[in-house]
Amino acid sequence: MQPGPTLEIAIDTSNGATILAPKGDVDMARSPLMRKAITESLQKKPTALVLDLSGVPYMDSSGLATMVEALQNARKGQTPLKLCGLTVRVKSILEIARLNTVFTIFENREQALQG
Amino acid sequence: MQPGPTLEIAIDTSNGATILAPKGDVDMARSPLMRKAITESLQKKPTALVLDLSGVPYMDSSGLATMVEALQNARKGQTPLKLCGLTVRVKSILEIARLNTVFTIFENREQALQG
Amino acid sequence: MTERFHDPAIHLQILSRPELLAPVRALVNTMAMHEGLDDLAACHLILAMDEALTNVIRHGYDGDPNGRIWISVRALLEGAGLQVVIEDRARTVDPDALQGRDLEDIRPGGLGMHLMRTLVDRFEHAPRTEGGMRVVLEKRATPHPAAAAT
Amino acid sequence: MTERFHDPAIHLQILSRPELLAPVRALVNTMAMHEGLDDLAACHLILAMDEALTNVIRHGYDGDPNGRIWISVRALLEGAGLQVVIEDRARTVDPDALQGRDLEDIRPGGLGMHLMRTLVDRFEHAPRTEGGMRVVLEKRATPHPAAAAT
Ligand SMILES: Nc1ncnc2c1ncn2[C@@H]1O[C@H](COP(=O)(O)OP(=O)(O)O)[C@@H](O)[C@H]1O
Ligand SMILES: Nc1ncnc2c1ncn2[C@@H]1O[C@H](COP(=O)(O)OP(=O)(O)O)[C@@H](O)[C@H]1O
Repeated sequence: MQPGPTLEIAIDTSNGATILAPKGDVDMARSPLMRKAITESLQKKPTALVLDLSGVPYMDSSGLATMVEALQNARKGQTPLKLCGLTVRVKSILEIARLNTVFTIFENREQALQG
Repeated sequence: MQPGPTLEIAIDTSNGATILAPKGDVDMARSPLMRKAITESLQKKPTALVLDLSGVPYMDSSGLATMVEALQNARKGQTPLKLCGLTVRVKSILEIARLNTVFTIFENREQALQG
Repeated sequence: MTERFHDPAIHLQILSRPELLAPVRALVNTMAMHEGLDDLAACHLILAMDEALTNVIRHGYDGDPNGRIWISVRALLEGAGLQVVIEDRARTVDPDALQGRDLEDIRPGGLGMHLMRTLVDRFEHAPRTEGGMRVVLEKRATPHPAAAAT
Repeated sequence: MTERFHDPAIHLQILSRPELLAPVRALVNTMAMHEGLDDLAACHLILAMDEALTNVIRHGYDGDPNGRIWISVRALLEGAGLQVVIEDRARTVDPDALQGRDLEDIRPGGLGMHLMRTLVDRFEHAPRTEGGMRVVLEKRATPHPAAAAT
């Protein structure tokens, strides 16, 4: 009866690209839900996958691991993976994990779709 | 060494009226700070005292008590007391305490200053 | 009664200090949203809890900052909702004597008892056999469900 | 050591469940801001705590949802800051064996140990004499103050 962890993820498309916009903390309880959404999106072979993180106030190493795995799988399928909309906290977390140079990061969704 | 409770309260004036805009939860730890700011403002005999509560996500009965006391003191000094910018949660709390009809409530600061 | 609840997922012990109300509200608010309460229902539960804690700090422990308060939080088994139990070793009082005031009588203070009774689906206030008081608060996602007995 | 700290203002006991990480983060984040940490410092403390708890849940209790974890939170006496102590009765491990991986080696996972060491001003990981492990995390408002000894 206990409702499980939920992570609302808005899915949009634009010119063949898929944009995933999770809303909420991405932690050990919620990262499997983000992982599932990313895997399903990559299987559909979009022209690009954009993770819009403007609705993510916090992320822990399980969220980072999910994004690193996403990057590796995207590369295998030759799908560009782009991040955008990083909150101050998430930006800082990526920097401390030294992952800020590993990902392609844009200010906002529009720039990610163009870049 | 332990920093005490703080409640940031922005103070503005407009045509002789004073506007107090606290930022944060007004609970047992913080309501004495709001009480102090209100008392000091009323002593200066403004043409009206506006409490802009748009930065208050939550208030408990000590905050409500502070506002009821403010209303009584304002009436004694014939200073109109006006509330505005109530968040959904604070509006609901005022209703449950049946204080929503006791106070003069406006949508926003501009309407409070005109009304 | 026990079979109506999950294990208490969280037990807290706090000192009787007003500055600890905000952190405890943040914890219970997050659990409440996770357990399916909507924003206002979560707000009403944490307000009822806040009023109970404020009374323990102010009236029970008379402002002593080193009193202990125990809070346990668990999910309700039937349908979405949360139970919060607050216990202290402060003054033992007769719950019937704590009626709170009539709301028509507009004056500062004396709102806490009324709010607690109004805000949650179950409110109990009782002396503990070990001394002190116990307050039980329950809030359901859909208030007062008819299916409570199933 | 005790004279360096205020009483633990809050003791928590939680079950080893991922869905309890968010409520505990909300509590400690609120306390951290109250104790004078800025937004990023508070974020870094709760991330370090989150990583420690995640390791206890995943590696210590091997995913058993009924393991117990104790968390105590207290203010630092000298200057603004917070101490969080996490204890479990799970697997006892040699802290020296938990080095984490080199960050240059980009792959999913293995970041937790590195993050904990980087994010706080004091990080200790030690077996408890009663069994299980203890993690101590401290974060100051002004990191590494020279006046720590006064
Ligand atoms: N835990 C308690 N211990 C002793 N007395 C209490 C306790 N809780 C409430 N009371 C008494 O009940 C009265 C009504 O409480 P309440 O409605 O919360 O209003 P307030 O606290 O603003 O006076 C209090 O004034 C106090 O005398
Ligand atoms: N509390 C613990 N109990 C047992 N083993 C642990 C514990 N914490 C960490 N470890 C071990 O240390 C390794 C490194 O931990 P960490 O850097 O957090 O990465 P990850 O958990 O992603 O593998 C883990 O894979 C695990 O083998």
